[in-house]
Amino acid sequence: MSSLDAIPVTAELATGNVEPLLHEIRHALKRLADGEDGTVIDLQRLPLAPGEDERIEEVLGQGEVRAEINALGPTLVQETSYPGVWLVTHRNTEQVVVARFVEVTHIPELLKSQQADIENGASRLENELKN
Amino acid sequence: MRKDQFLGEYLRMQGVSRRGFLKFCSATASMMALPPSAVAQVAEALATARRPSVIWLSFQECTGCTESLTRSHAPTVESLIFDAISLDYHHTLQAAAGHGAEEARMAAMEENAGKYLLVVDGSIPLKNPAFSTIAGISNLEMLKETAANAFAIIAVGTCAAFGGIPHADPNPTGAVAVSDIITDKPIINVSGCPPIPVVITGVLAHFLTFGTIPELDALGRPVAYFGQNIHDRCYRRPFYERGQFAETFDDEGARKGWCLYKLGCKGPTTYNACATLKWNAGTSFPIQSGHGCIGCSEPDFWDKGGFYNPISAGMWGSRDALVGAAAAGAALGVGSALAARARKKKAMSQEEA
Amino acid sequence: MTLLEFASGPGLQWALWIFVLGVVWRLVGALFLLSRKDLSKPRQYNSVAAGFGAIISRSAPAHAFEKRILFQHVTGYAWHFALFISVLFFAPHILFFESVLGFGWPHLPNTIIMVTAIIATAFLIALLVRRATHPVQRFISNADDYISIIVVLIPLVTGILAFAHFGARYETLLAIHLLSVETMLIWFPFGKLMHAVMTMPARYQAGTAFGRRGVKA
Amino acid sequence: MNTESMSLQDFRGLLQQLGAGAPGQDISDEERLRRAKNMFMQKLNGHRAVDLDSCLQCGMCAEACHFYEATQNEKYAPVYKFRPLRRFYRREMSPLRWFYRPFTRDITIADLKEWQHLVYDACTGCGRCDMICPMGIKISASIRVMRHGLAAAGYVPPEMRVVRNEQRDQNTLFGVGTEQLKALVDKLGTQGINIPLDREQADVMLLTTAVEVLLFPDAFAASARILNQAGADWTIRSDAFEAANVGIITGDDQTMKIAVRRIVDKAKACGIKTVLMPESGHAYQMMRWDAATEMGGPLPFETLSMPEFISAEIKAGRLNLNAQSNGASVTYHDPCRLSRKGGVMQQPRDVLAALGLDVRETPANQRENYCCGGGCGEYVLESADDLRQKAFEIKRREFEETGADAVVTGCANCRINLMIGAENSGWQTPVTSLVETVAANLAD
Repeated sequence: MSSLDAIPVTAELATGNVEPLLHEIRHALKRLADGEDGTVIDLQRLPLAPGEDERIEEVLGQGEVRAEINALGPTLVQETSYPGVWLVTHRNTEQVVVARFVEVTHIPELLKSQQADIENGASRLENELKN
Repeated sequence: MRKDQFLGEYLRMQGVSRRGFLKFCSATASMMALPPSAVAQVAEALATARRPSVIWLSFQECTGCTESLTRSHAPTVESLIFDAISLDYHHTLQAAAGHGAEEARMAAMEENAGKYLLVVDGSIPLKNPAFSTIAGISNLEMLKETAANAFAIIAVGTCAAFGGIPHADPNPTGAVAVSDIITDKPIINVSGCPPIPVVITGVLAHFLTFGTIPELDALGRPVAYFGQNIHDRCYRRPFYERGQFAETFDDEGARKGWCLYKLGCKGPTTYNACATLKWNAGTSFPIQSGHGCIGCSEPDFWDKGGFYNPISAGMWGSRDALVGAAAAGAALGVGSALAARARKKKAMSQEEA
Repeated sequence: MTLLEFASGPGLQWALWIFVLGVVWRLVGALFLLSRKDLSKPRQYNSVAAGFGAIISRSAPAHAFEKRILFQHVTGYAWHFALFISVLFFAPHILFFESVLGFGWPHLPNTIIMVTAIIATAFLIALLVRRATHPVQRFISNADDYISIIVVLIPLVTGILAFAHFGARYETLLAIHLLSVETMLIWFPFGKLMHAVMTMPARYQAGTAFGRRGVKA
Repeated sequence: MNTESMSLQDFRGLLQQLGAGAPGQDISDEERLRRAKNMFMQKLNGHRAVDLDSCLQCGMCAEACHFYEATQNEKYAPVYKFRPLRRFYRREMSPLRWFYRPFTRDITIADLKEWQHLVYDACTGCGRCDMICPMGIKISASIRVMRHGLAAAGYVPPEMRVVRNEQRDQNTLFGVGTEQLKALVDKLGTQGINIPLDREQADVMLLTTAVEVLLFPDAFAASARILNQAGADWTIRSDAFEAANVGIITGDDQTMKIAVRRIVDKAKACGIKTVLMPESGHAYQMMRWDAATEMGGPLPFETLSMPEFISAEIKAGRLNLNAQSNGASVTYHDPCRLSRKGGVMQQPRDVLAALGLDVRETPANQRENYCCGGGCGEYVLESADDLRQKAFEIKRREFEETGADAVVTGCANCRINLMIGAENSGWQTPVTSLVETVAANLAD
């Protein structure tokens, strides 16, 4: 054990931001259920203490869908145990988190195939078949 | 990327899908501290953005700012931002050297007159132009010359923004900030020693996206990043409220991660985004790793009474001066009383006469 | 130089110099006017005990007066008590005193300080209102009385605002708070805030004067 | 025993005539102001400076003043009564005078005129305010300096002026001098009370006052009888018997010193060991506490008040008393200058208890006792009649609380004032003196 490890640093911290965030999600989900628009919350804009990130994930839990997008690095799109609440984590090619959102929506925009890509794909397929 | 090419077009040619582009825009919006709802707007703007020319001048500096930037998370989304600009001059990063480098700068200035961005790191010595020169040109001369036709200037790092460490007492070189010399151009101060890399790229992204300069605070810093002080966004703030402070760096409070106010943390008077954006790819920031904020994004942070002196400690002068004041007070008190007693004596003798 | 730098540097120094110089000047100047020695034969008494006894005994009114001055007595104490708690046991204040005196002492949680500061402010405002409305107090009051209350009230209010980060940036609020304290320090020797220093000699001399006559001051 | 004397009615008549005989004063306003300021300067010292510099202006002193309580007039707040002195101090004597001067109004002739009412009519110098002040300020001492200043400026009220001039110039008070005392001594002699008048050497010298000679000869007789029974080696001097001192009352040092010196010199000449003060509060204060300082050195004799003397004699077993067993109750009114300003509070109570009386305390007593309402010569002032009567109501209320059969006091001034108040308001409870009460119970 190195001398640094010998220093026990405990993190008994709470910014008090987790609760309000969860309530914000609750309100957003209620609105979505009532047929209103979805909401996106940027988690990097919130000061969170070490461990609070994990706490949010813990509370939200894991749902049925878990998808990975591979574009400019991996992006994990994960439905939480509350349908309609999604956790979107963008990483770069170095696996470093570059952005993290809670999306309250039917399906995160990014999961849908994009019109430009579809067009591009269609032409590529056409070319493929021509040859 | 050609300079007349749109960014969206360029990215598509690089094999980046629309989905990838949207991800890039999300991250960029987040980086620019814009609300997630602005992603569509950012995407639209970025798709049709043109590649700006950037000239980066380094004066009295330690290259820490450049290091901070280049070692951040390359190759990353930010690196795309750099791909998206034309860095025409940066004497640490460019391949060209000597006359060739200077010629590149002159060429870029001429070609993009009135449109290029000037990025400066380091302060400018005024005492003697020979203290810092590049290719025999003094920093002052080069700054004036290059700023003349710039669209805007980004002063990167506290040295360029406020004079920084070279400016610290007794300031042997007579170092000043960019804003002390250039007064007729918009200057964006991205202070910090070094600044958070995301903030540098965020400002570039803003310029790229909107072609304008972001909203600035009284010290010329982008409000999006410097609008709130560290203390207000610090995860250790609850300890401050509860009055739980680390008294030394190795006591129980320090181990428990209590507030570092007493150990000289300058969080309450320091405006920066460290507490939210954090450093080293979002790993941590000074307070989280157990050291108080030193206030590096503030003017004259080096001369504010010591990194380990609490903010509320006053510079009250020497004990001797106070003792001197007390002695002077006593002398004046005795003097005034003696004068009053002399008058009293006179009054008494008058009455007897 | 920023406002905060001025407030915590030269502003503070000058204020402290003026404070110390003025307080000593006024105290020494008054005491050194000297008085005739009382040549009467005293009753059996210990002058030091009588003097210090009065310093303590005058902290509470004599029985016959209690009811008539209850409000002033209670509010006066509550206000001073709350003020001293807020001034002496707020962690940043202790750090300030430590930087001046070289030693510190334990602090109270900020939430408690917030409560005492608000109590102190409320009582001081109540006392200010009383001064402006009570027939006797309004009649005998002069500018000094109001200035002295105001210069103490402002540091309290700015302190609370600085603590709550309300109204302006923290360093601005802190600077204003410091400047208001400095204003108070500068006013101190000139106005009746001086009572904080004069209480001891005044009560002491009353104690000895009554003591030699065999009367409890 | 009831020695024939002037009636209270007649004495009041005499008081009403007093002012009319006041001599005119021809002093210019400038001169008055100069004299007042000059006197303030002489009287201001370290004690007053500390007092004046520590005032909080809290106004609590008003709550201790019987005149404020009786009238609720804020002008009667004790702190206000020395306001001109404070202004003068701030402008002329304060360590920070250079700072205060521009902000502090100079005193004017109008101020002096206004304060004549405040410090003579509306203050008896009882010092009750001194006891309430949270700073321990001797408010009454500063008001006394005000009286000095006004006296120097010629603003002593006419009645007092007449009496002062009489004492200063004729060595009589209310016309009572050597002859009048001798006449009384003779008369008492015929009643079997032996009074060793004008002895050249004695241990004890008894003093009396013009008021006793005129109005309360029984009190004088009582003192003589007590001394005789105690077997004291005593005398009373017809050339130095007057204990009252109008100088200290009005704030006139010249008169004060003349009157004190007469007694001190005579006591020294006669080898007196103890000067025994009659029932007069201010006289006791003068001789016991002020005389040594004013005369510039310790006095070769001790000064005792009657309660102190009697209490000591009882303890020593030299007085033979008939202790009453009928359960009669009395309340003792503490004269301010004997109690909070003199330290004589326990002795009179001990004496009354030794007489077997049920001693009841007024709600405010001893050092916190309410003033009779007319002390420090204030009872001679016609201009203060209304004020005094209002203040008497406080005393009456206090006395009635006790339900006592009689009021006993140790000061003729208090006694007169309480009697006048009682007479005006038809209050029936008798007001008597301590020495008379003791003498009435002497076992012959």
